[in-house]
Amino acid sequence: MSDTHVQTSTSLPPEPEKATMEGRNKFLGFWLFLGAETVLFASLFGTYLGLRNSTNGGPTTQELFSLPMVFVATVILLVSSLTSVLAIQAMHRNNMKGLQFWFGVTVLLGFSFLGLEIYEFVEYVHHGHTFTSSAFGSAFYTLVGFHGGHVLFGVLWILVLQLQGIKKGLTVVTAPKYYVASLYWHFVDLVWVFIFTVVYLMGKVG
Amino acid sequence: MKKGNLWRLLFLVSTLALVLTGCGDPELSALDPKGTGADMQLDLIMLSLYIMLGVMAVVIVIFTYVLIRYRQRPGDNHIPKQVEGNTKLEIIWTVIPIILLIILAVPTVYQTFVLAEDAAETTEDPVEIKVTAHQYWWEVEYPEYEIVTAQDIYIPAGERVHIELTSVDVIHSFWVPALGGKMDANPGLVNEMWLEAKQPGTYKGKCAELCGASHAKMDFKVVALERDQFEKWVADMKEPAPEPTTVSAQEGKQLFENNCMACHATDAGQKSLGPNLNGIADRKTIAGFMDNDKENLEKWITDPAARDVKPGSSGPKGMPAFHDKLTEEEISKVAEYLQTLTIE
Amino acid sequence: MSTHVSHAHKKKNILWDYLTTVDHKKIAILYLFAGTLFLLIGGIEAILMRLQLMVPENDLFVGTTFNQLLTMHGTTMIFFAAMPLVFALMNAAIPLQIGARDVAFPFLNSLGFWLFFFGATLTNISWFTSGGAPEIGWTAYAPLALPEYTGTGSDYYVLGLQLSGAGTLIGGINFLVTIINMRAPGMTFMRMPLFTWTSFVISALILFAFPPLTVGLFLMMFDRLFGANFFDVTMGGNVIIWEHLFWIFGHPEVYILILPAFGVFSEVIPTFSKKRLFGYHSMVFATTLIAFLSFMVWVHHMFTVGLGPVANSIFAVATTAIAVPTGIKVFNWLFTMWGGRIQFTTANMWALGFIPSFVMGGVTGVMLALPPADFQFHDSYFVVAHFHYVILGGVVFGLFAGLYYWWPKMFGTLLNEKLGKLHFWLMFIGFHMAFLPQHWLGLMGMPRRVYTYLEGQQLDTWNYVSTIGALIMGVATIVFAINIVMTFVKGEKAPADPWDGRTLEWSIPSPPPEYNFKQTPLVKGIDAFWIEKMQGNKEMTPAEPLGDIHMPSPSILPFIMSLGFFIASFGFIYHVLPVIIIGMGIGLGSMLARSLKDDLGYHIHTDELQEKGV
Amino acid sequence: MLARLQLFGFNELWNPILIVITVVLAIAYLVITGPMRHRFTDAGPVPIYKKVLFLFGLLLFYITLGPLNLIGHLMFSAHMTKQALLYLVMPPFIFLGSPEWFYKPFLKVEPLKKVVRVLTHPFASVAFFNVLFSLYHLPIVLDFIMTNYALYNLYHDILLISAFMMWWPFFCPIPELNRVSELKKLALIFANSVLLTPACALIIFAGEPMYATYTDPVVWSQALSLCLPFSSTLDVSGFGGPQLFALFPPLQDQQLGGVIMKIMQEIVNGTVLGIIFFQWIRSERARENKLASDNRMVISPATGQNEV
Ligand code: HEA
Ligand code: HEA
Ligand code: HEC
Ligand code: CUA
Ligand SMILES: [Cu+2]
Repeated sequence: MSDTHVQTSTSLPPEPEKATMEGRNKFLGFWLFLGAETVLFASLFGTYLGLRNSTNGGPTTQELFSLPMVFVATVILLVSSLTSVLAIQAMHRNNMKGLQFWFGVTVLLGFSFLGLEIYEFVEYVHHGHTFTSSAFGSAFYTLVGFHGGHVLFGVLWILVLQLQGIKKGLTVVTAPKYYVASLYWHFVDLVWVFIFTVVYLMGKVG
Repeated sequence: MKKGNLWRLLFLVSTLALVLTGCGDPELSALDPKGTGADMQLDLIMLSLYIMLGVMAVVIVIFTYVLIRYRQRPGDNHIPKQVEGNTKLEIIWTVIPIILLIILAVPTVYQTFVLAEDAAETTEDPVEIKVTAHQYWWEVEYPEYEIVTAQDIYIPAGERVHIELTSVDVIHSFWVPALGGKMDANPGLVNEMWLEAKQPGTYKGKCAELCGASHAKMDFKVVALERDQFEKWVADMKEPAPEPTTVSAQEGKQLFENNCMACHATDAGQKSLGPNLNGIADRKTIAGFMDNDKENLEKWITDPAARDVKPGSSGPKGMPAFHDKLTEEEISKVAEYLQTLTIE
Repeated sequence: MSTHVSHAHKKKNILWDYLTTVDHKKIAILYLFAGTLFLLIGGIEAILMRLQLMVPENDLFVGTTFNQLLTMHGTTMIFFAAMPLVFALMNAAIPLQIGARDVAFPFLNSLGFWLFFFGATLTNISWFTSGGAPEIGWTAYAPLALPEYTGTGSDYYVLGLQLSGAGTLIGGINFLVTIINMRAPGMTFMRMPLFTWTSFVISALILFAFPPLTVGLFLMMFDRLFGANFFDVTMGGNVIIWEHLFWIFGHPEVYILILPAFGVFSEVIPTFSKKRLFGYHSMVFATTLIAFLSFMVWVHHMFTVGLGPVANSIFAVATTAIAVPTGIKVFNWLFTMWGGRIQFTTANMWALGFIPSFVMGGVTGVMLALPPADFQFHDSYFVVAHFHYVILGGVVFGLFAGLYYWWPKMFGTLLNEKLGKLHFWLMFIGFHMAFLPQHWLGLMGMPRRVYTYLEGQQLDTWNYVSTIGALIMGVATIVFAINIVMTFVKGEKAPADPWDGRTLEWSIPSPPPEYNFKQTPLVKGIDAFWIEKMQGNKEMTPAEPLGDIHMPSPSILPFIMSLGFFIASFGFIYHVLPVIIIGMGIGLGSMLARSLKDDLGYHIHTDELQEKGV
Repeated sequence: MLARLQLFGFNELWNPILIVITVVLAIAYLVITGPMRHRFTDAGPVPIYKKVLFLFGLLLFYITLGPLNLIGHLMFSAHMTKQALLYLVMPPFIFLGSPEWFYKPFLKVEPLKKVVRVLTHPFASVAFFNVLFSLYHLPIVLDFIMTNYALYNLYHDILLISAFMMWWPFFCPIPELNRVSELKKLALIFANSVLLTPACALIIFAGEPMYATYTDPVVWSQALSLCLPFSSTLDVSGFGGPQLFALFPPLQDQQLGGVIMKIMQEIVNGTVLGIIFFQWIRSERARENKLASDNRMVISPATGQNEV
């Protein structure tokens, strides 16, 4: 188990995130965790689909949703996915500056997404569509809110890693963390694509 | 080895004991079916039971043999041959269970569909009954006859009746073991089923889904009558109850109107918050489970949620206790009045 | 940064040691003791219930009180007794069986335990609150579990399960990664001991089955605490959603419990028959097949909900299909013994007692799976009889078999065999006596979850017999407790390989050193240690030269983190914002601390290893 | 109902053009695996059982796209049967039935190989198929697609291709391209089953008929006329509505459809699970034997360890 020694040298292996046993474990463990998250969101989607027409006399999906705004949010998130890819590519080039920069952009985009979402929710509340107004309301805010919570956690997490990076630099210990955080971010974006399709697009059409 | 024998002994003894004690209460037991549904269900249960006993027998025989034959004997220290497996054997014990399961599957699927049929499949113009479950009582409505009653469900024998089940609060489950298996009463949803008693009689029903403190006492009855008797019952139900004759009963009526009418209707067609009390004097039981006598009526009115009555039943939608609102005497009068509410 | 963080090996007090440990062997002991504690609590609840049901119209525990007992009995037994005991065995055995020095995530392992422990404690604390314990059955069906009908007990149920569920999920991921990544050289998947295999499969089941429960609990929590309307019919909610979510979790859950027990039997029976497992490959395949099918059958708990004949039929057929792989296993065990030399040790007695008992419960399961028949069985004592047969005759017997089998490895002492056999026989007799009559009770019209039954329904005799059986099981448990105490007081020291074992764990000392294997072993086939022994070797062939061993440092953070969430739960239950903030602050704060501070661990050096001379 | 199918002509029901296509494909296969085999490098003989598998796959291809396609527009359950057979059953047969050497020349072409590699990325392809499939069964999507000729064909072609992509990692005919470990394959099968469950569950447990295509006469006849082979001139507008052909009431038909999908998928996945598993055992055995002969780690016969 000698490969678990901490390396501090500047020459990183080509895939630093998988260089140590810990790194590989973290990598696999995180994938499995995402598997569990997938089932979690699947259950939430199922619940939402079961309840989306139970508006209890409140506004329906067609009346509520404004696609342009959601579309902007979608673009923001997709771009942030791209920037996190750029960050990891920078990491693979052992370019700490690039890594920090692109993660910085990712975080900014994440925050603006959250801003939009909050704005959107406030709008809905004005239309009488609240968490407690109907089963549809509960299901909607739970599903979209869960995703929002994930975005929030994601940006905070990346932020913490960035701060840590300033002190610790890029090592075989920190590399897996960056990698895993970017995986998480992709996952969160992917979930949004589904929300966009299932909740908003379908809500608008049918 | 000892274990195997012991197990068999236990099994034998208990089977024997079961035979000796009979199959339970004939008004209640699923082992003594009195309805076409329960008949079918018992047939399937018995078929599966025989198959399962066969499976058990095979396992026990091999088990016992192995334990006797291959137990370690003193001084024996040989190392047995390390066998990896045996494809032929493994195929056998894969295929035989599959065959057994197919044998089971055919009648199962068939019966599942029969039990889900509309009552109209075999009975022309079946009696329609709407059963609504409440914590902890059953409301019964006959829309075509405009009758509302509770606890006792009257049906014509020898015909399928159509039952619609729902609930106004939590989930309950409607079970009349002797007539046929159960169906849930879900709030916000309506379930349909049919029930058919082969012969007239009274059959005990139970609530089978945990629904709160007095789930255990949410009993009801299904009373099957010959068709003409049933029609007479319908007619009688619609007759207004006779005026009470004794003075105390008349006072009781007054008290009832002042205290109870908010929740209890007494004319056949009317729904009320609590059970409709038309014909309460002829009910098989009070509140579903107590013998129908004056003493129990008083006990009920005094405190329905008492420990030995229906704990937890005095909730927001339940019946309040009257021991602090009415005197014992008054309660007695009310009970007397209630006993005049017959339908004959 | 120095790689020479020197040996953090100072003697500390035992309590602190266990609070901070990340060693899987110690975590196993923690799980074992916590699980046993809750087993006792659940058992006492069971016995109280049986006392109430001993005679008709008894009034010992009436109405709500009885409902609390049955809810807490079911919940405690399934989530807080059986699950942790399974995890205890997994922690104790898996790393040793695959030749690993540790699990993949020692820190998370400890976190998993503490989350479970605080969750279980939380739920049990409800007994002492004014709202009382939950009274909604372990299935917590809505709307009975909504605030309209039940008090804070239901909140304790929801939050307690949420916490311990998170712990279980973490544990599952840990074992998956451990088994995939940490196997010794030569330990291919097709050479893994069956206990490891079944644990691997159930870890995957945990991964897929717990999230639906998590979601269900969240929905329930939102309905209860924040006025959401998922299950509120008047606001458009739907009560069936909870049932689906619960059983999509609940059915795999029962296999999560039984498969490790199957694994234990697949270790114990070959060891004490002196024969390799018959049909190893079909055993593994049957395990995966059971797991695969377990996700497609949840509706068999909902046959009476009114989903229609099409859905009912199909789920019925899918359910009965599980009998096939299970049958394969049963016959493989029988044929493992065939031609062997069967030793009647206590561990093996449990395994032998299991076979007829479990098959009995299994076949009644198949009977339940037929919808028309289930219309009679459902929610009657027949179901209670079924699942106690599979759970006690399968899971509990498996846990005891595993415990008597691995106890010497875990503690370095041997449990007394005489008392062990007494424990077994009392349990076996009491168990059949308690639950066999319940089959008749169900068919004779006794619904489950009733606090009493009326006289004159011919239910009296069998209820009485059943209660006597439960009491005998209680006596059995006392015998077991005496055995444990006696063993701790003056236990017989156990050799490294007391049973002439076949797998790697028996090749190292009892109890193993903290690093398990001085040198990682080289595995040459199924039953690796047996192969070596047959070749005349006393030890495993090492796969690496002697070298420094890296160990993770202990940490108090998992404890504190879980404590934080535990505190926050009270805030949620009683709507006290500051408490929520403090609790979540502690929890998230320690998460942050963990993220910021890298654990470098410490090294055990070659000279030290040689000194110990193991 | 079967009698009512006579309302359709031979042309509509049996789709002769498709017969021709199928027969041509079958002949091509037989020729390639038979007389033309030697044009391929390393082309070993193809055992009979493989040929049978392939031809059976082709038969499924015809049945599903021919008669079942038509009936599938009349009844939802038939539609689901068609989909299950076409996407879940047929591709494995085609893969199992085609010899390894058949693919090699194509994959020598570097760009093609790249495309295949990307398209058949194991997790992505499984996810892609299931998402596409689930989306299709959302009522609005289905009703929309069923009444739009071009879209209908496009979507189905993509689905079919994605089904092949999804199955590729499991049955990859070429060892060098087989980059998925058996354990991962097992995981993939699990994921596959889980991913399709929500769609099936929503269909099975829906309380009312969801698809206008199978309930609304106007949409129904519109959809029906689109699915007829393009050689057909039959006018279906006079047929009335779906009730004409229905064997079951719409709700049961819909439930049955969901159930058929689920059960077929379970059977297929269960079988594939078995196939993978036994492949795994075989490959481990082979490796073990190789190791044993390489390292001379011969296991003593006295222990009987490796008795087979
Ligand atoms: C460890 C736990 C465990 C296990 C292993 C099982 C195993 C099985 N269970 Fe059980 N079950 C529970 C725990 C378990 N169950 C619990 C806790 C509940 C109640 C939950 C609640 O409501 O509170 C329950 C309820 C339950 C129900 C719902 C009843 C109802 O509420 O109406 C059903 C219905 O299908 C069912 C079926 C089965 C089947 C078919 C198996 C099969 O896996 C059994 C397979 C085994 C065999 C069949 C024996 C060996 C096989 C052979 C020897 C081969 C030959 C056999 C044949 C051909 C038959 N179970
Ligand atoms: C792992 C699971 C498990 C286990 C082991 C058990 C064990 C037992 N169970 Fe239970 N049971 C369930 C899981 C389990 N149960 C579930 C899930 C339910 C459904 C709940 C619901 O409906 O929601 C249920 C329901 C249930 C009921 C039905 C309640 C009802 O529907 O009304 C009954 C009734 O007889 C019962 C009895 C018993 C008995 C007698 C035991 C015996 O085996 C217990 C044996 C006793 C002990 C093991 C400990 C004894 C301890 C002592 C004597 C004290 C000694 C003290 C010291 C040494 C300090 N259980
Ligand atoms: C607030 C409503 C309410 C009031 C007031 C009320 N009841 Fe009730 N009553 C109920 C409910 C609800 C039940 C059903 C309880 C149960 O069985 O769980 C019931 C049940 C009964 C029953 C048993 C019915 C049966 O079918 O077996 C009797 C008898 C009865 N009430 C009599 C009375 C009398 C007499 C009074 C007045 C003195 C009274 N009730 C006042 C609500 C009320
Ligand atoms: Cu109503 Cu139980
Ligand atoms: Cu189950």
